[in-house]
Amino acid sequence: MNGELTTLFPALTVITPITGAVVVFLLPARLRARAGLPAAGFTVAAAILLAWGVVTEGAVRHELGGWGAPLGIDLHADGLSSVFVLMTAAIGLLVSFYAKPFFALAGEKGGASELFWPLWLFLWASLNGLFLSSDLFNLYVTIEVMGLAAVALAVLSGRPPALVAGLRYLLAALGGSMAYLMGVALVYGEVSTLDLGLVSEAVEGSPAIRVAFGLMIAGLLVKTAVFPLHFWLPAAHSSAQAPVSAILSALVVKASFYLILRLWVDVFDVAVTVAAGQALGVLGSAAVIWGSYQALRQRRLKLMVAHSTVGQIGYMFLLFPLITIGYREAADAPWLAHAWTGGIYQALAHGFAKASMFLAVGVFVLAVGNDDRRSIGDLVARLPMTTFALALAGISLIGLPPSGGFVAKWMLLKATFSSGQWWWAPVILTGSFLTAGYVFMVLRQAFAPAGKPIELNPVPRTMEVTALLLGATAILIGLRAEEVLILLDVGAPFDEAVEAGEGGEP
Amino acid sequence: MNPLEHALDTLLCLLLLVLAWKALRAEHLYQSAIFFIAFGLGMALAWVRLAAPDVALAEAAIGAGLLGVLLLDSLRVFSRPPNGSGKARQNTDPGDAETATATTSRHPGARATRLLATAAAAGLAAVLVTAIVRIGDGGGLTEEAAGQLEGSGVEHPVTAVLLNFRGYDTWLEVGVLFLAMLGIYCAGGWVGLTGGREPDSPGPLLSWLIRGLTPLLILTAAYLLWLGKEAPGGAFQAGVLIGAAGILLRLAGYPLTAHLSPGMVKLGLTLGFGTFLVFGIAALIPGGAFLEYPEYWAGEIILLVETAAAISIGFTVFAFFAYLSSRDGSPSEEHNSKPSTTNSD
Amino acid sequence: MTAPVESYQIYAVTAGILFSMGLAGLFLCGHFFKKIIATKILGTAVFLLFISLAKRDFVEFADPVPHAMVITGIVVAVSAGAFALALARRIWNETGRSTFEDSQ
Amino acid sequence: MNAADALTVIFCLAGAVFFLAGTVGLLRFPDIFSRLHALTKADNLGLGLIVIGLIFQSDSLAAILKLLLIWILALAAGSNACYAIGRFALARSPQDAVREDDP
Repeated sequence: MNGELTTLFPALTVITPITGAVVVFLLPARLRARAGLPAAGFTVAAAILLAWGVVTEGAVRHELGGWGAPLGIDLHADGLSSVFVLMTAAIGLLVSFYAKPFFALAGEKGGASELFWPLWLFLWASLNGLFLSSDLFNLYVTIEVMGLAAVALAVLSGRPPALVAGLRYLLAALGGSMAYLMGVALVYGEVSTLDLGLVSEAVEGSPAIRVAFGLMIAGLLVKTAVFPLHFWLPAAHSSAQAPVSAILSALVVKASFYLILRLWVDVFDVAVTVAAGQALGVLGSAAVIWGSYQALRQRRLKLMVAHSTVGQIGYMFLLFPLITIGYREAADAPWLAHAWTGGIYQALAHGFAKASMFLAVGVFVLAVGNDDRRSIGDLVARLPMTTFALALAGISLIGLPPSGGFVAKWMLLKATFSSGQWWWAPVILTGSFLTAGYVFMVLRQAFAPAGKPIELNPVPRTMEVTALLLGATAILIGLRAEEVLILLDVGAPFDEAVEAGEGGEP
Repeated sequence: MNPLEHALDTLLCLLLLVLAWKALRAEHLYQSAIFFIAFGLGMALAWVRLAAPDVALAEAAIGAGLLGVLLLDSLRVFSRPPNGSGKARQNTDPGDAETATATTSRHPGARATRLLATAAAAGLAAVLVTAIVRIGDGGGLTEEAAGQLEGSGVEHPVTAVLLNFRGYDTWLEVGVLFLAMLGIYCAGGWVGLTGGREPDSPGPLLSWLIRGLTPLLILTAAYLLWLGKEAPGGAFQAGVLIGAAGILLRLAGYPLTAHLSPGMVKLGLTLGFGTFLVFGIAALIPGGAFLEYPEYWAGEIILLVETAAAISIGFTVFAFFAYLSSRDGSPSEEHNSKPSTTNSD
Repeated sequence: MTAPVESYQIYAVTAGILFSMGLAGLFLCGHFFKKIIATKILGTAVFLLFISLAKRDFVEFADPVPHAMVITGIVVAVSAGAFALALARRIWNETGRSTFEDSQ
Repeated sequence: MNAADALTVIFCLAGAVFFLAGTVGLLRFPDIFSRLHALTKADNLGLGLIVIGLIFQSDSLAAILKLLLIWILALAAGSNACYAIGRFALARSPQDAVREDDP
């Protein structure tokens, strides 16, 4: 394949959705949904092209404006970024299919829901832009684009609870991104460059860099909603409309997680300390326990799913203590690749499972009229497909084989034992038990015979199918781990990623 | 470094700290807003002292000017009782909308939280200051920028960075403005600019002044736009002046939004971003990178992009104000055809 | 520190203090309006650090890259501020709430 | 120090005195109207004196014209702001406007 052409792909994955957003916005409201789906389709095509280019030719760099770092901004795609771009594409496409009938129904009720498509495509572009950007300041701009689009989507319904949650989300996001930017200012002052690659070559563990790194990570932790900085998440994610909740929970929090991972491993590895890794692990553990416990206590389904996100995000942060202890002392320690792949797999599996869960709950809400856990009795007979989707997603969240969640948790568990950091293992297991608790509680309700027959509103078939497909994908990525790992291996910091992936196969 | 200048800098910095403190701690929202605007003006002075005239212009126009107008306009809303379905307790005492201090102190343990947070902030300040004074000599990208200035199509280094070297950031930033307007639409629950309440006339003298000033504002905007090529100035400053002209005209009672069709609003909001995008994509066709301008045409393309961006920025800034001030962020005042949503999702 | 204090350092240190002040304000202020002002102060502190460090490298002109970044940042911050104000106003009008205090 | 510099210093100092007087008036006068009176009058004149002072330092006609333009615009803006505030204060509470004790 032509190498020159390949370098265009990173730019295309950003340009395509953003062009879509502008075109869709300019169209009259009634045509927007019709134009939105093709735009989503093109974006997916661009993402697939990018992944294909990365697999066949290795990491790809696009120098925007033709200047190149350090003066210009580069887009850089390697295995890690392509995996996240692909996940966004897959989830994004299915959510788009779900959103079309959803907003066709909601559109009659007014509000600003006609703005869903431009906002969502803009958000998609900013996610891709964030996964690909190789410039610290440009990352700030994409984070802000992402934050504004996400909050705008969260308040789309215009209802007061959503507005309050949205404002809290916005202010938390602004505080977080300003902390990040303060870090960027210090880094630029110290090393006079913004390109991730050049920064990583230039940094030393000087006090300014350590403080800068701390600020950047702290800011991003707020945006990722890691315990105890998750205060904004449950309300914001649960008060949004179903497709938006899915996007926020499955994708948006992953973007800041990706950035933490990137900075931690690729850029500021000299500033990373074992204690910092353990601290993130402790926060992650607290999130696993607290989030899952809170989810168990919720009576409203959407709040339950949102709290479950807090818990599942916690798992992803168990990756940091595991890769940090051996990374500097023994770069070839066998558990590094396990932990690395496990953490990323957790992000992927949670993305699919959580999107599926929010969409399924959205179907219930549409059918029953509210999201009280007790009002979904006997739905297994009435909405079997959606109940099945919820069950599949739940299996992955718990981490039962052969799901993607199982691969993730299994690899993390293996890494905890082989690295000697056994103290994370009880956290992983307790989290799984708590998760099993709330998943089975919902399923039990769905299987229980209803007290009196209730009138169900009709739900478009597409909505049920997309929820099921997402749930099925959450299981499937557990069965077909190698394909994902081949991509992830391009430019990976830990060599044995592929081998480890095979070891993690059930 | 002469001691008088040092004294001046120190004094200015102290002033900034005091103003920021006052803005955060003032009892009335009104005082808060005034202190904040004064803080913004103080910052403009600081930018000048730091040899950053471009930033001073941007801060004065956008930071202190536009945001100041929006803040003052919001005070009007917060200082009177809510008009919606407010079943909540109504705070009817005008001018005393700030009840937070009172509410906080009622909580047991709120005092402890406050102390703890203050201590944490002081600790953070200490850490930051230690880190900052230890920053080395750097070097920046001044030399790289100077070296590539030739091929950028403009002579002013800041404009070269904004529109060419880091044009991608600037493009996204114009996108952020557009996005913020979409967000405001979402918060308001309704799309468009027409309708809503028209402002009262501010009296003959002010109307007369505004009418006289508007052509001057537009002229200055054009001048700044043109100047950006070789001196401080450019699309953002020009755009905000255009926006300011619109805001003033609206305040003078001109029904500017009455004639705007939805299509024109959409066009106004996307013009700058779209033009950027079109030229960026056009650069791909001869095999270049996104937003790579051919050296020969770079100056012209940049001027064109900047003009479109300035118009769009001006329009968006005007839209922020026109939308908010005419309907106080509540959809219930107009457009009965689209009632406040009661989506049960 | 044996070197004499440069004037940019005065501003850089001020930026550090302002940042902490803004952050504390964001947490401690009750009213939405003041929280929004706190985010603006937070942003301004960051911009001040960028620009004061750029002054350090003054040769023929100060480092233009931070200047451009700050202009970008100012516009982004103001846009976000306008959005936040719009949300706060709508909340006030619909529910009469001006703080997060009683939210669940 | 030549004559131009000397004049600049004199005029700028005189301007500063007016600014100071205006600020003292703003802080010390009892009601909104006398405060406005102190502020706008003093500031307009103060700015004018500073502009005159700076004219002695400028080297081109364009710069002088710009300085004068600044003064005229500030005059127009200041007097209008004064007018608008006064009008608002009068409309809001005529009796307070005459007598207002707290800040």
